[in-house]
Amino acid sequence: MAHTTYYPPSGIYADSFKKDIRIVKTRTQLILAVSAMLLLVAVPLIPGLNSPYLLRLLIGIGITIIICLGLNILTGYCGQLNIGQSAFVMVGAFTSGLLNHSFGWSFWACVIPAGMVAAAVGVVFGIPSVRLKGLYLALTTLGAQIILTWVALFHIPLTSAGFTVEPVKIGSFYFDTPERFYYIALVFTAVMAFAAKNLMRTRWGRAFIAVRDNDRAAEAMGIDIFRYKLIAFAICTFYAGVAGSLLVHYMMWAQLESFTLNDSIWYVVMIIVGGLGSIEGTIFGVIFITALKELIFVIGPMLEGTLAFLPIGAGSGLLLVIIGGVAIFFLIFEPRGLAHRWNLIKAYYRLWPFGY
Amino acid sequence: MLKLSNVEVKYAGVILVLRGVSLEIRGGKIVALLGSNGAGKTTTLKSISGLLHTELGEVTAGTIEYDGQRIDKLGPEEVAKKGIIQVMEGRQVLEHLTVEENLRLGGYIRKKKSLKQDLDMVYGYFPKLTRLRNSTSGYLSGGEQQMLAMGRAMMAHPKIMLLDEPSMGLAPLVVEEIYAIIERFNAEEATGILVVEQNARAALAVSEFAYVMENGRVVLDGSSAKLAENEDIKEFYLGLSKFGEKRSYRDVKHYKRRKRWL
Amino acid sequence: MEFLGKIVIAGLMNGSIYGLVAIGFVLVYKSSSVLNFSQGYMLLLGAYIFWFFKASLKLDLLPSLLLALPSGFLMGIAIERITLRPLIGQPLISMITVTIFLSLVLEGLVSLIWGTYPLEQITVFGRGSGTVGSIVLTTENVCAFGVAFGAMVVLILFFRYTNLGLAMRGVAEGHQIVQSMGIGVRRIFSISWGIAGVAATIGGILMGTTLGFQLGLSHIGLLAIPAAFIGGLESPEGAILGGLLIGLIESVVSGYLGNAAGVPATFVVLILVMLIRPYGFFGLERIERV
Amino acid sequence: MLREDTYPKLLIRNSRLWSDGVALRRKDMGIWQSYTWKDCHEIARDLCLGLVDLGLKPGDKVAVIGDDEPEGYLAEAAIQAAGGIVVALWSDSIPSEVAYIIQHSDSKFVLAEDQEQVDKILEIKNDIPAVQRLIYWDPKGMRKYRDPLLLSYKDLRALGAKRARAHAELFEELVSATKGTDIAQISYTSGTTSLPKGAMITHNAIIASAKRMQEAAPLERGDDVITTLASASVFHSWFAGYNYITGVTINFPEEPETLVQDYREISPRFILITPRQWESVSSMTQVRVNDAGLLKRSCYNFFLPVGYEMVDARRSKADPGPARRLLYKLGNLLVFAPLRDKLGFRKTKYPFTGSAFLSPDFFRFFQALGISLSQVYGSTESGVVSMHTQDDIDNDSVGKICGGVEIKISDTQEILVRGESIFSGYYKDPDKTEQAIRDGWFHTGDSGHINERNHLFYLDRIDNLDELSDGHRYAPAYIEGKLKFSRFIQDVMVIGGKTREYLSVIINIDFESIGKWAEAHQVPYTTFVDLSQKKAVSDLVRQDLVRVNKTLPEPSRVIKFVLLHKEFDADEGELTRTRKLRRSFLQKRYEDLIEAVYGNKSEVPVVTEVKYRDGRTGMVETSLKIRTVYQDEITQR
Repeated sequence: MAHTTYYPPSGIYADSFKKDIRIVKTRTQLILAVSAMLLLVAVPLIPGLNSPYLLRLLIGIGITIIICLGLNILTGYCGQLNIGQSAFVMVGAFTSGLLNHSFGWSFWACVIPAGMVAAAVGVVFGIPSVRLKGLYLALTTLGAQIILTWVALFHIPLTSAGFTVEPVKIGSFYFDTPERFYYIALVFTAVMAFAAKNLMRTRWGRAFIAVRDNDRAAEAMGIDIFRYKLIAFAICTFYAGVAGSLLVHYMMWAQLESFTLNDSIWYVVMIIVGGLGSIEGTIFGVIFITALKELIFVIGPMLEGTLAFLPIGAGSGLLLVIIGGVAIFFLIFEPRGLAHRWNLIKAYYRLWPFGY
Repeated sequence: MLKLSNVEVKYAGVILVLRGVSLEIRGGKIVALLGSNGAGKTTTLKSISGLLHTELGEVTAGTIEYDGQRIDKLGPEEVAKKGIIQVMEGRQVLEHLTVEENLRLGGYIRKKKSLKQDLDMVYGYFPKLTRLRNSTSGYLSGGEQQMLAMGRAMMAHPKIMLLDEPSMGLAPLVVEEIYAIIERFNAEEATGILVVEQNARAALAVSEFAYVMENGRVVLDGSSAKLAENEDIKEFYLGLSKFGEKRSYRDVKHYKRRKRWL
Repeated sequence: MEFLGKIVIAGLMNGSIYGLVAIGFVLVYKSSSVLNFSQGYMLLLGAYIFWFFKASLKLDLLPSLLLALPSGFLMGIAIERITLRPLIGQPLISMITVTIFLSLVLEGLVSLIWGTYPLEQITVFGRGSGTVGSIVLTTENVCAFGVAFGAMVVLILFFRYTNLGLAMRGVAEGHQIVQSMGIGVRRIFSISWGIAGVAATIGGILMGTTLGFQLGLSHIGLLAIPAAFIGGLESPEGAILGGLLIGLIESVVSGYLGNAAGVPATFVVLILVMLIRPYGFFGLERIERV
Repeated sequence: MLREDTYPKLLIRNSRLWSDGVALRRKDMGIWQSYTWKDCHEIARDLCLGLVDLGLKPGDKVAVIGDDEPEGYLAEAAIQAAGGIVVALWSDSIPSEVAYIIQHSDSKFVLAEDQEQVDKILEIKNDIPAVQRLIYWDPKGMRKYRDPLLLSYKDLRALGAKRARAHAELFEELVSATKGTDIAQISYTSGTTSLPKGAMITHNAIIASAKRMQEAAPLERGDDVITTLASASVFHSWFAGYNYITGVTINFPEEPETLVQDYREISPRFILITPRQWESVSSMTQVRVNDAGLLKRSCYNFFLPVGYEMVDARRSKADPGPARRLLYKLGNLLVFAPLRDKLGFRKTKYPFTGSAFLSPDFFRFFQALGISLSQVYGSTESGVVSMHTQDDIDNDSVGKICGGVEIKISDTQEILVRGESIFSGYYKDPDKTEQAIRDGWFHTGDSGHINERNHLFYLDRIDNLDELSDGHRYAPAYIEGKLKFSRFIQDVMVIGGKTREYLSVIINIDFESIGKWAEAHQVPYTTFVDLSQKKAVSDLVRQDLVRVNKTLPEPSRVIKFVLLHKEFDADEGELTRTRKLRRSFLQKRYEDLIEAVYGNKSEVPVVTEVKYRDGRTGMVETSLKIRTVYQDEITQR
């Protein structure tokens, strides 16, 4: 939904199809991309930026971006709603944690299986609803959220109380401090984002968009809607699983509290605010909402302090009202999210001095 | 009397669809609006009936007056209450409701007590519908659905009825039947009718005055008789070549042939 | 055996309330095909508003009810007016997503005004209790069941036989068609949301009497979804049956497997039903002519 | 000095030197497909031997009709390789014109682009008995054509390839047999007065002109250029010089209609388009800037005058001062550079206009934007005569006289040209040749003069120069050029002459710009005829007339004007194929209108025959309003 026509500067032409669909088309784009990457890599080294608080925030943003990328592929590109994403993050987290805790597998051995298991569980929940037209996937994913939390709480010994997990290590080098783990998070986020961007150039990507825009027409064209909705949902849950594994190995502790229904709703808020169907949008959305949340964490207690008559717990109430309000504002006034606003700015610059 | 002057319509504030359309429907007259796909015919109808607002469309310039009052800013419900009912393109019927329920909804804005007479009036015009009274309208044939859609509009005793391509997708015999009923309804109820059609022959036959639209602008207007004789109309809408007989598609060239609206 | 009887009665009690809330859910779905995920939190807010009149303002039962129900109606209309009306014409996914975000805002409002701790317990229908055979029935339960059942009957009659009910079913088919006939789609939307608001408020009050007025009430809203779905999302009668069934399942399962198992079990049932009979017991096979 | 003196010889040299280098590119489905020099050599060889197989002898003529596409471009090389002579035709000519030229030039074969051209040739089949085969390259829509005359491009190449396998060196032998002095092509000039005349042009003449262009606008291998003018114009052959002599890559747009986007994608180093195209670029720019937001508009309106100042300063060699120069730099960064990028001139170093008069206002406008518009002057018969070089642009002149050209101004102010690039006379028309070439000097028929810095100044065609009844002399083209600077006027013809005491004009409104203006100002209109006669529209055009009148000497002011109810159209013979006015024809055709104008009538009924694109005719009758520029002036004169 956030696709835009591309206004290349004059003198840029494609004399082969490969050149035509390249992600980085002009030299300036290449320079911008490389310099952005260098800046990100250098963050822990720059004195001003490498405070533990900021690094922990960036790592959190990185992992959340991976979760939201999966969600955006499903919702933004394939048009299916999933409000149980954090349950699948939990599945990935506990799989990776248990493999590491009980069988001593290193992080590198656990992360892909974690994604796979999450995807498998996802498919189990996906099959019933994906057969139907309409947004019934929302119902089953809500069910998944409730059922999986119940299973983890009562039926798996370790998970209800929480357990320790080894940090990521290469040889003898442990990524246990924020400065070190930052690079793991950065690499994974970049790889997963690039994979998502590339996915849209493949047959699968085009099939997803066809299913989103007009599933009847897609079906008429021979696209097996059931199969592609399921693939999209599997990719979405795979992304969640990998993120879960990363989270657990970063916190070195696996516990149930961080995978609630509210978290799932927040991920949906992030992709709506960021922009459905756009990779850059996902990144904008995650950063915007995380920044807003941090802001409120600062204001909340202050408010509770000053406005004494507020009951206990008003701080969390305020957070919910503001985030929910912002999300609704975006849905109504800026349905295509920050990505669209960003594209408009780019177009304004590119079209200068003309208007169209 | 319904009067559009210089109406300009934009979708989502950007896509300019109507570029200054002016037309009039005097009380009780049948007026035809011709044009190919995408000429802006349906948009013109929706700008009158107010249905534009549900599709992010809005009248950005010019005015639409009905009996002196401006109606281009009103929502579809108020326009309908003023007596302008639109029968939409493609026989839009409420599929899961029965025929009778559809008709009852048609008369929603009328007082309850006249429901019985209105139903009998419609069944009078469309005897076929009496038999299908309780069947689910989703399973009716194309012709029956078109009759139901028009019957439903008649239930509201409109002063002006906007028909959007009534002949679309119907067999020629059914089209004749429908146009006969349109003429009868116009005669008996003195309802002004604006019929939008691609089937120029049928529309010109039934109407007194006609407009031709092309990409958002009225390019030609005149009495239906005069238009039926117009060189370009015959060429591009009636498929008659310059010698009057049918023009076959075989000799249409793939390279562009320039129309001359001089 | 005696234990089973008690569970069945409790199940039916709760089931009737779930059914009532499910009707609200179905009403919204039928008129605008929107899955209203904020139904549970409307129930919560409705219950708290009633509690405010009953406990804070110390009014007794009847005046509190007479104040709470209209405010529930207004709550429904306000929600529709502020969040859903601007989205008319937007894709369906946006409308459904807005109800999800609504649940955040409503929960936030409630905790902002009343805090997050459970409110002080109040009696609604009076103390008393009686026994039927060997099963103890409190007046609270019996009255709750009565009110729920009454509300359900009223809703069914309204929906089936009044002109407004017919208009609502028309709106569900196609907004533009109905608008072209002079029916104010916006008015129909706000009425259906208003009724959903009332149903949620009643459900909230009744649930409050048994479970107490606390944030947990919103989970009851979650149960309305499987109830409505099993009933077929199309007809109010389906919603009631679905509600009763869900009530039974929830109380039986939590009785034998520990009370946390109740809610997940209902969703397991939801998924099973979705597999076998996607349109529920009373749903209509959607006519899809291309 | 080049050893190779014909394009085919250069083709063989290039395919040897840069075999895998990209020679041509054509845009197809959005992607630019490349042709290497080896490909071109192979295609030209197959076509040439195919034609020879069909009976092409040295000196035979082959007519080529179609849009400018690689197939046509290489076919010309193939014909010249076999010693044949290319007769290039305008793709939008009507059948009668095509028949006359093919018959007059005794063409033995015809190479047509697609179904549209093939239909034209088949329609006139009996008038051109000499034509043995009709070869077409775009088979679209022609599956059911069974005419024996027809032969597809593919089959011709197959024929040639078979012949090449049989005799490997035949192509090289044929090419080496050709020499520079042979006639390379016959270009039919679209004579503003009489029937088209076939100017015979040798290889040497073409290469001489091409070399002169490369002196004034040098390019190197690897640069990109794009074809903009039809293949029938002689400029096309000079332009091919870049490809053959220096190896510059020529890009062919997908369709003539998509030229604007395609040339923006290429942003060619060198580009020459006709004055009419420059006029549309300028009016499109003004329209799109006016439609842009307030910030963009005010930036543009603030910096444009600064641009004008810089241009005037450079012309008068005055130093504008450091402040002005800094401001211009800022303007360049903020407005002019992005504007050049949007218009597609980011990499363009040599923007040229030619083949007709373009008023100095346009030069000044584009130079203000940093597009150093310059002029090339020449004609089919004279070759390239004068060109601006980047460092010596004078907006009033038509360029510095090129090396190897001698210019003489006759006593009647006529420009005479002598040099290597002159044509070799008119085909089968000795007396016209006598008139044109006297003792080596070619009489161009244009009037002008030379200044001390060796710049040539062009005034107008000799026979257009006219004077009013009171003897005041005026140049119609100059006035028309100024009027065409307004975005509301697409074409205009000045009326005057010895029997009139004041000038009046017949104006073609620009339907698209005026239509947009009408919509913006709530002026309802239906057709072109209706819009052209609206009072509001005539008031709008009157403002432009008043503006231009201020810059004209008092007696050559325009007093009366008429907005014509139809556009001048080449199909009706009102314009030449290069869109120049055919004044004598127009004078005759609108005689009664002109009489009415000078008869002080305010309105005149007009019945004109209109020819549709497919040859069908229709009658249009309406009444034209005759308006005066200054209400009061007419009464007291």
